[in-house]
Amino acid sequence: MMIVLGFVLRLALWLLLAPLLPGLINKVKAWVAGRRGPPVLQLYYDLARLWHKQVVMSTLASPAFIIGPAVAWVAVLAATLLVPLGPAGATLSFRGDVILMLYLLALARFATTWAAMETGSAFEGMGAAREVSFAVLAEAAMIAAMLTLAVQTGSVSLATMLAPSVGTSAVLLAAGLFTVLLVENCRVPFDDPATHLELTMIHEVMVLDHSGPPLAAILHGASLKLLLFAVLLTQAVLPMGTYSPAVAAAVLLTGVLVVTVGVGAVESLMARFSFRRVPLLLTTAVLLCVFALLVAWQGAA
Amino acid sequence: MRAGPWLVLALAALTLSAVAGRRWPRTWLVLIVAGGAAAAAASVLVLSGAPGWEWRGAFRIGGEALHLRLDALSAVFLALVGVLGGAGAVYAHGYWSDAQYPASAPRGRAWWSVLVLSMTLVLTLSNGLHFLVAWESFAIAAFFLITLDGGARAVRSAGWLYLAASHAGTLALFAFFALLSARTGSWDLGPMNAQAALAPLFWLALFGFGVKAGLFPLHVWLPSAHANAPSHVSAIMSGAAIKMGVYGILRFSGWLPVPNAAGWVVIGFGAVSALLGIAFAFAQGDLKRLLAYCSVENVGIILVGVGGAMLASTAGDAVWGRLLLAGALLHVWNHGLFKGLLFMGAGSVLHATGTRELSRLGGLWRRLPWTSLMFAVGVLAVAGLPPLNGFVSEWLVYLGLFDAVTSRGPSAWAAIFAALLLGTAGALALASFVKVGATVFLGAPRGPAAAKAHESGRAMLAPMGALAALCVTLGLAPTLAWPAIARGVAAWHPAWPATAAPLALQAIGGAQLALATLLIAGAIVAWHQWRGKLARRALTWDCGYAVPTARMQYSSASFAGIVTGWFRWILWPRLALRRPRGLLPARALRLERIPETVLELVIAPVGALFLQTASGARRLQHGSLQAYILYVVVALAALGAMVLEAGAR
Amino acid sequence: MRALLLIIVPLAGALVAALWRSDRSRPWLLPAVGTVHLALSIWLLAQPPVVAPAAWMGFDPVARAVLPLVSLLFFACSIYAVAYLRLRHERGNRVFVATLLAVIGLLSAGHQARHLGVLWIATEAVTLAAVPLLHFNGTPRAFEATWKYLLVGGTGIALSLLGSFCLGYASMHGGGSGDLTFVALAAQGAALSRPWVLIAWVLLLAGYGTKMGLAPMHTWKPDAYGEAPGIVGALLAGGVTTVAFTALLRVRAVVGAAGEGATADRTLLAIGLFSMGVAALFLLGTRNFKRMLAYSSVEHMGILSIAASLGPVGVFAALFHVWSNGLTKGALFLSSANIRRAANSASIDEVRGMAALTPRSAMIFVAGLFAVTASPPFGPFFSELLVVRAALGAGHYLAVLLFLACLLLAFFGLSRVVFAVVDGRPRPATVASSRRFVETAGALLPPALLLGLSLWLGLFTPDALRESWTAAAAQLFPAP
Amino acid sequence: MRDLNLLIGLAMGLNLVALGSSRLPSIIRATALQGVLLGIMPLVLEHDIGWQVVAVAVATALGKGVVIPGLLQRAMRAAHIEREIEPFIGFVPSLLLGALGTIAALAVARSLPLLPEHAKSLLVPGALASMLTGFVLLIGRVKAISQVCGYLIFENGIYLFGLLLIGSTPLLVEAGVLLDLTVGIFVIGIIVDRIQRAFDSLDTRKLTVLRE
Repeated sequence: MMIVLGFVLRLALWLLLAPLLPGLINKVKAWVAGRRGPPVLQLYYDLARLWHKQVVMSTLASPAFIIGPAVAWVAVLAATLLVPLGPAGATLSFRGDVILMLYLLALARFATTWAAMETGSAFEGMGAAREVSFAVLAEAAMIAAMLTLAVQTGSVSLATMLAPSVGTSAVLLAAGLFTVLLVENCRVPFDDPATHLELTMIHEVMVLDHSGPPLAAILHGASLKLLLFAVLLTQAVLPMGTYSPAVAAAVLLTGVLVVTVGVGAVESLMARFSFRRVPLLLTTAVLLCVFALLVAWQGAA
Repeated sequence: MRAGPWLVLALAALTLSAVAGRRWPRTWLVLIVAGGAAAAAASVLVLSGAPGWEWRGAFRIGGEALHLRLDALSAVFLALVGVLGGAGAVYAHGYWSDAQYPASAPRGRAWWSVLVLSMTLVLTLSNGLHFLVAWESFAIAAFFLITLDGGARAVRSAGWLYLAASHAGTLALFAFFALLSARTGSWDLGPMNAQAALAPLFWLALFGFGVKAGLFPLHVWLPSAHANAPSHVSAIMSGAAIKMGVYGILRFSGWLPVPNAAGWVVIGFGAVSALLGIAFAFAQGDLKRLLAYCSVENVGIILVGVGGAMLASTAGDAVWGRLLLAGALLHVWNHGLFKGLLFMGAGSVLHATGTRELSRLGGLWRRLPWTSLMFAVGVLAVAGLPPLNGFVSEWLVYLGLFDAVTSRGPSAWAAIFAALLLGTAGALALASFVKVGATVFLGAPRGPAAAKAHESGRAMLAPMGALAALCVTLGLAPTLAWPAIARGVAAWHPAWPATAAPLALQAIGGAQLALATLLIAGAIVAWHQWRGKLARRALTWDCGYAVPTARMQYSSASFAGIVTGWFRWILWPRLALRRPRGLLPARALRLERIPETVLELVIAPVGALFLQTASGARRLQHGSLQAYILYVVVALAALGAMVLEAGAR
Repeated sequence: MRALLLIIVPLAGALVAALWRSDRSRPWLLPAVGTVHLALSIWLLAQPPVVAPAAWMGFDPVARAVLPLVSLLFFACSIYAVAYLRLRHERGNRVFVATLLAVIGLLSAGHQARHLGVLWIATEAVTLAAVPLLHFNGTPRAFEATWKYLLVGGTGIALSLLGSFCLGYASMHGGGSGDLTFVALAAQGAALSRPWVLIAWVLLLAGYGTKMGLAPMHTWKPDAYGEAPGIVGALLAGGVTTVAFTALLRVRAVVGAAGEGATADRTLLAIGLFSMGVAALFLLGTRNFKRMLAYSSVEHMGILSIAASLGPVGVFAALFHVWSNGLTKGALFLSSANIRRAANSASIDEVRGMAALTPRSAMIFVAGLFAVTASPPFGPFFSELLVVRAALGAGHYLAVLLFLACLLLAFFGLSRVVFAVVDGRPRPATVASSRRFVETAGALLPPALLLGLSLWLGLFTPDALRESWTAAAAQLFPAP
Repeated sequence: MRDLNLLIGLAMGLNLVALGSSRLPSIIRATALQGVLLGIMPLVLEHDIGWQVVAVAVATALGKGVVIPGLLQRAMRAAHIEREIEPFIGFVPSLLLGALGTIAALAVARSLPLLPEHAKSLLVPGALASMLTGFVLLIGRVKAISQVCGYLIFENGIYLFGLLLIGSTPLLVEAGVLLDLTVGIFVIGIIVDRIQRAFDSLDTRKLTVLRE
């Protein structure tokens, strides 16, 4: 009974809290720019509205066009179930779940890009190509980051991996993971979710043809993914294991908030990079994670 | 039950089918499916715990007594051969029928039987001399299958390249077995780990079998051979034939002692093969060539597992070695299944449209719904995505690598390297197969061929369906396969006895099953709920552009453009460009070709050097008798000098 | 007496052929003699006679190990010759049939010669007797080939005469009785004058090496094989070269007895590798499929020479290889002769697509290619594997590396030419000329028989043959 | 012994004549004369001259001195050639090579381990010099006839060496060797004749159709 209750609670936490993050980021951006900005709960309103809208489908698209977003959403949601929430722990935890989590995110990416390609549009093809290409380097960085955690904790399960004793590698890891977060969630400086110039976008341009509930699933999935990365980043960097449950919960919440504000700050202070420079930044992220791995190796020895 | 009778039955049926192949297609089909099934049954028996089967005959061939042996390691591979041999035969019945290819179909059937038969023998013969015989007849059968459609020049040159590379590998094995028998005094094979002096022989085996397996710098023959062969042949070549190379490496690293560096080298080459194989695959514009390069990647993944197991066995039989080897063996199955499926799907596309060019395909899902569906299953599997089988084996390999890293021994560095490269390769595989699936099946047809395509017949769809079903089964219930794989691992390394499925594997099995349920439920719900809300079908919005044409779609080359740029240092993309000029440009052109880098930039120059030397030498034979007599005098002098020098010492 | 019949019957046949009136029926003498010869040699193989040690001629183990192959090859060629000469009815066949029979008679003599002088006489006689066979076609090209064959071959044969003299002098120097049988020479052993033995070895190796076709004395081979009819090529490659090879083996045994075996082996190994290398390079470039066979023959002579340098194990492998190579080469020569006749050219620039025009010959040709490049399950695979094993056993790792590299290059060259001939779409001119050629049983069965025998030899080597090779190795390397 | 050495000396001189002459008739004549000299040698060498020895001597002298030179001369006349032109090795270098070779042959023969009874004889140096001369002609001359003469002189050299063994080898073998050699030269002569008819020339530069 307790297990089911815990599961439902965690699920609700993930599902309900996720759309808050984009709202917070937008609020931070507006604040920095001196505007009032949209309400923090704007995404909730959007989702509700989209859910009731009708669907328009391209003549070229197959059923996978609307199944894709659903699959992507399920995949991200499944990934969140593997990520421990501080003292609340994860719904499912076993040796090697970290790899499953990475590949669930990959599955989500696959479903999104596949659905994008359904339309036969050059724009969405372009977005999909960018998405899968930049993911290559992000994936390498993620593997390096996870290896770092594994080395630090001697474990290959997220539940224990994400409670490292804080080491010198934390700073490097934080920087690397934060960069990965930005690229995986298509934020500035890799992508600009606010622009409407199709040629410069990644994620937005992929979902140009989606409408109604599928678009809602996509948007919600994206916010879930952002939350997942924020949670992951916070726990990977801070020594969660050393805190008492209450403190840990507070620290996790604060951490997620800090990350969110950080994203907003970056978006306010930086411009989007030209595409030629994106790989460079990503390579830097990979190197940061690899250095973190080396430092962790030395530190744990 | 004993496995022996089944194996004998399989050999008999396959032999008969080789005889029947030319005349009686139906009898052939029955025999070869029966043979494949019997072979698979024998393997399943051994893998499910029946005692391994060993038989020594008094009958001598080439002066050596026959010695057959089916242990769990052979059985792992034999099961795959049986399945693909049968499925491919059914597929060929529709794909390469007598009606369409009256000249080559009978030949194709006979050689198919020879191929499956000789692969079965390679896996079961336990005498070096006979192993070589079976090995070479397997190689030659494959050659004749590749060149079945001998009319096309590309096919012929691909066939020749395969034959040449294969022969190079065979000669290394020639030396390997000759040296082995010279050292041990017998052609008989079996465990001989105690004789440490045999360790350096491993390098010969690695080269010889590596050529066949398509290990990265030795893969030069693979893309063109697999691309130009008839698709059922590509399926068994990629699915089973290259696994014979893996089998060889595993077999002789298990039976013979290996040098200390072996694990490092194998895991290194495996990781590099994985990354570069998929990088090349992503850049290809030819459907089957892309699939072929992807086989290089997957062999790389398998060899990472194998190399890791070798490292573990030299590092005091570490536990993670078992995981790696189990992952590798499971990936042998998985890759065989999904690559067979994908090549058959590619065959259906080729059959329907007559082209393998990605830039001429597109939008086939409407005309080939079943092919599309099954190809999509293959795509999900090959990209290593949960909840299908490709993920399970890759997960085992990753888990082994992570464990190796956390064990913090010296081999951790190899594991870190391999894990990073595998991760990158995994993301690239996803990118590649999004590209393939999308450019072939999604969007609008890019040419008239794709627009007039037609679905394949049942003989072609049924084997694809069977393979897809196996992919799903292995993905959802990996614990079913575990005992078999564990026995294979135990056969490789006796100190690693077969145990029950590890807890993590059970968990991943459960997770896969749950995920599949969730995904299917989600998909069904989405489709039913949201279809009800479908307002209308409209032109792709495309930011409001109202006259889209099929040629405006993102093409294969543009999809891969970014990554091709990153891998420019090894891909060497060649660009033919004509920019639009003037106010109203009439023509513009942009052609990108990805060369076979190793072949064109390494092998070809070396070959040219040899040819140059040869043509230089040929000038010595210029028809003048005077010179010929001078050569005799020179030879006399040289021989005299040799003898004098020997006398002086 | 039975052994002498091997020589007398063909020579008598040659005489009859020379006197026979009818051009139409004369060729049937060939299979008649061939059958008798084959039956005799198989009988002798099964029940070897006792040879007096001092005999000048005799069916000793070395002859027994090789002569039946020559017999077999001649038998296949004789059947083929009937079909061939019927096609070539425009040319008289009196000289051809008579000399062919004389060649086989003299070959039988050469293989049985146990005396230095007799051996030389028989070998030289074979060389001369083959001359009319070479220019059977009567074209200027054929005369040119014959001219080169005669002068290069003549130089070689003269060198081997000089070598024989030197060996005789070595014996005389050591107080020999003037008995030049190999048994007597070997019995002198260390008493032989070593410098003269070595000089003799160099000269004999160069001389008989010319006859064998070891590089760089092989230059006559491509011309002769390219211009002569296919049967002549098959007999030269499988029969005549083996006389020279067994001659070298016999001389090597004397050199070994004199205590210079190691030096002889070094030279054999070196010249063998050199031959293989040269052949491989030439195979990479040649554009004529009959000349290709000649270079392949050079390559295999190199293999024999290498094997001969590896002691008794190597000699066993060498004799095995003599058989497997002879049979396979025979099949290749005869099938290529069919293709050559049908296409009216031997150049790969003009001939292609023969799989469509002469399917059965093309099939034998392709199978022969795989056989001759040591692909199992044909005979050469097993014999070459034995050679490699013997070389590895003797620790010649570098030599084995070169050996395998040459095999690979040779495979590239051979397969390139063969598939160019067989595959593709035939030219109209080829189609037209092939209409005049019918693949009759007489033209197909002999090469198929030889190929089948090569297969059978590899898979199920008869014990009698194994035993004969062992005995020959024992004769050449007597246990101390 | 002195008579023999005198004959060998003459033969060595004829080598130089053959090397230095540009006219084909003189080469043929020198070769023929050398053949006759060789025929006489066994008569000088043997102590008890039986009919067999006489037969061998007469056969050698006739074959090498008359028949084959005759054949060559006929071919020469039929081809209307008198002179060797543009040899690969010029006449002066040939002559120098021949002279140097003769000196070297003397030196080499001295270092060879000969039996005492042969040490003073010119047989070995004569053989070496003739063989060298033969090679130079075979390699250096363009006309087929000169090459055949070269081959003859080369064989003469071997014959000279063979004389070392006379008496210790059975006559049957000697006769066989001789027969083979003669037939060989005869066949070569016939082929030269055929080539002359087929090509209407005896220039070996035309005989280079067969090549790689």
